[in-house]
Amino acid sequence: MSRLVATPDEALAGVCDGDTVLIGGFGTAGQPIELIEALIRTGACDLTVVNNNAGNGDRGLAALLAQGQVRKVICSFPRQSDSYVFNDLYRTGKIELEVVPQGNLAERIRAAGAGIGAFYTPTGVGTPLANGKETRTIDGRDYLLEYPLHGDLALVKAHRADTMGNLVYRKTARNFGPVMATAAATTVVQVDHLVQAGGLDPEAVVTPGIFVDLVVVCHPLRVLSPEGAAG
Amino acid sequence: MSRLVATPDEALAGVCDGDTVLIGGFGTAGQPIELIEALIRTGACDLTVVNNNAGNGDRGLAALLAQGQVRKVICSFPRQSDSYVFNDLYRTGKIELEVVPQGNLAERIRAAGAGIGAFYTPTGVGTPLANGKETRTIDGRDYLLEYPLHGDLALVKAHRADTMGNLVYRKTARNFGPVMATAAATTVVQVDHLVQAGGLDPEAVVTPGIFVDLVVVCHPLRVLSPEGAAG
Amino acid sequence: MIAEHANRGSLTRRELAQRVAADIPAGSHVNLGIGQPTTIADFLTPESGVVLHTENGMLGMGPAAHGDAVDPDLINAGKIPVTEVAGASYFHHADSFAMIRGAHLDVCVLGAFQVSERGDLANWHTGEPDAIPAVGGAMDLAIGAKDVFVMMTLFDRAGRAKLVPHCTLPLTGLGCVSRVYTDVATFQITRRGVTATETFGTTLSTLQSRLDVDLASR
Amino acid sequence: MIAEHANRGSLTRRELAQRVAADIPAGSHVNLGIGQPTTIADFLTPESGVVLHTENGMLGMGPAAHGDAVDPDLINAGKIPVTEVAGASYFHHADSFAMIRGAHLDVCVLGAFQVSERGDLANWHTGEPDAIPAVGGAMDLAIGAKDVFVMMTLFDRAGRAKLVPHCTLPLTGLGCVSRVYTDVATFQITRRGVTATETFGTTLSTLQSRLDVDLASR
Repeated sequence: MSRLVATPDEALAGVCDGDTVLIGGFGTAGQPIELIEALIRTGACDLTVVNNNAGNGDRGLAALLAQGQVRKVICSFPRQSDSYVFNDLYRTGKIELEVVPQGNLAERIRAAGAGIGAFYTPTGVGTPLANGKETRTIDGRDYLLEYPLHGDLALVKAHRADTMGNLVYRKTARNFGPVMATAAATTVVQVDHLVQAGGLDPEAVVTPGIFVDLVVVCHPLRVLSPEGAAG
Repeated sequence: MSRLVATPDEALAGVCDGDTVLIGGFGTAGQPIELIEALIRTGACDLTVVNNNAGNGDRGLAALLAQGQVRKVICSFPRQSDSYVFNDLYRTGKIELEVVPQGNLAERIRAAGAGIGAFYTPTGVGTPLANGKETRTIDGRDYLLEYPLHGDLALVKAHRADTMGNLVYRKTARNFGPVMATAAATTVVQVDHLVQAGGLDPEAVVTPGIFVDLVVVCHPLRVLSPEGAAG
Repeated sequence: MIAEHANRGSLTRRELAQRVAADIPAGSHVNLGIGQPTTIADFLTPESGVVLHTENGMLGMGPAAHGDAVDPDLINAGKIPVTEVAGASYFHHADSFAMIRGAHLDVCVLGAFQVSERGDLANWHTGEPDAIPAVGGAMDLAIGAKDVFVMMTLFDRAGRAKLVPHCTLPLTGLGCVSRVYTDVATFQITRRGVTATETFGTTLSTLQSRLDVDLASR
Repeated sequence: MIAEHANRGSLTRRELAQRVAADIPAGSHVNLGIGQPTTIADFLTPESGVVLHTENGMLGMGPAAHGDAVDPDLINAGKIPVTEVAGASYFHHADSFAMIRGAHLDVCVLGAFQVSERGDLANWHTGEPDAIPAVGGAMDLAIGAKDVFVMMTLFDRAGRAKLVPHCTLPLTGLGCVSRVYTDVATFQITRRGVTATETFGTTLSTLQSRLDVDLASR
């Protein structure tokens, strides 16, 4: 059952040291800034963070890294023009990095939410990222075996929720949110707006409420400008 | 590129003997009746049909089976109160049957569309449907290896298309349509209504036009009553 | 800890449905199997906040539709016309079964031919050699839901118990059933074995005498 | 069959983008990689019906957004604000990469550090031991699209050819590149080898003399 909570801090009260935290967003689009800031305030440490990137500038995910709360980042594209916080931590050996091709990352998270034990993907075959991975030839094509990526906690930003926890997103801020919401023991969602049950078109719901544990409304007061960084 | 054609017969002109045809629908909801009737008129035979069921009553899929055009049915639930056409063919050895648990069926079709070589599923472990399948223990749980299920042709019914081939469905008539549309070399869609590009909410598109080859408008003149059969 | 209700008859079908409904947690997401389990919905109040899932692609399923409310595009897994409640959502089959397989449903209630003392379930195949096999979503539901409840008569028409040491019929899933609700008793299945928690119209000792399964006393 | 345009200079960046654009089939679904390939969009007319995909979850991407049109929720894979065209659609990352991996994109255009004569691609890692590895969607795009075009300068700043017998840099994908568009020549890669189809500001024989790859004549 989805439950509405009043503040990001209340939503993050259950986080534990050592948790694996799936954090939505592609760069800053869809990044749940207020939830990440609440995660910083919990002081939880030794975290493994799964995100497409490894932080931009000084806020949000970058601030979490700067606090030394993260042991390991699993992402597809850490290196960006404004990923200096991560870069310094990595170069000084203060953070572990697992680089995963973006599609394998998304599919591993989906597999976790979908109860799939493992899957064979063609992405990465013959590359350094295949090192140590099991391979298999199926119908004449080579594949790598990839395993699901579960979270203890998922932090997701959506546009609107209804009181059942159903979610819709906004444009390309959707990105990893829907799969991450399915793949964690506890899914916390920050939304711009909350509506009554029946206030979302049932045909247009992207994340059904069954995947959502806690919802907190964070009005979109602060707009982050996207950075011109690759990723 | 999605192309609009005038009639179901034009849409089905490319079908070949021996094709594997993915046919949407759950019982009669979402069953592309007009496309199936056009498939019957092509006279194509030796077909393998993938559908959740194996026909209801005398129309649509049941009529295709009755014509002797189908060599094999791959489905989850052939036996229904009104599946007498299939039942007779099966009992007299005139048709092959591969029964697949419904979730494995849907996931095998998705895998075909998603370029996944194979996947491990917990569904069916320890049952007669696991016979001959590779098993693997992952993190202490047993899984079966399942392979993708590709179609030469997919026949799908949607509610609305735009001129780009983007689709939305209606209620539970959505069912297998979206995954089947991704999994065939050629996807043919019959819709109730066609709108201009921009006439569908980009946030609510269920099947992006990239998956749709041919669209034909079949006005919903004939309403089939659903049968009270299990499945 | 057992509640013996010996001074009454066994449960009627409606009473059994009501009995199961009483154990569905408020606010849970639930799939009610085709046939008898569907009737449990009649005893779930809107206040309970239980959300019904149907594997053909919907959460927030409402009661059966009648008359003008019948829409051939809105059916349940038994292909019966149904309605939608406020807060419903639709999704495709792969997403629906990802939801099932990924253990997001709190409870699934299924009928059964046999349940073993280890929680193995047989509910899809009568075992007759000429039967047309048809599994539907049973195997996915059996291994997917967090809790799988079985709802059945405890004895078949020939008087044979359907709660058995080992299933003799083709299996649907291994070790997946956690509770068995029957007309004459309710059972819990854990790693320690089978416990009867209630009887209806019989006593524990009479029940034990009719079963080959050893009922753990705890 | 080669068109030698020796009596002109090599292609400018804009001319190269225009050259690639000319080979994008009308009505195709195309992903333009981060950086240089993005500029190809400037040479695709609306009449061509080409639909642009961005791997962060959109089909029907329009040109870059400026001024009031900038929306931080609407960006491309390079995290540049963009616009949407009529008939656009949004989808999540797993669906977006299912679309890529499942070979639904007609063409993907990528930059490269090296391409081998077998079509192997190296475009994600400079090979420097202290570089922070960052792959993004490059490996998925490389093996997923029906046709992978590479767009690059043929020689690096040190004058070394980037079309090579074997890649020496870390690979992105094996045997995936079908065409290579460069400032001085266009190449096709098939199982029979590499063919130059055009030269710009040079001749085939001069070109061959600067490459270790044997250019098949056909």
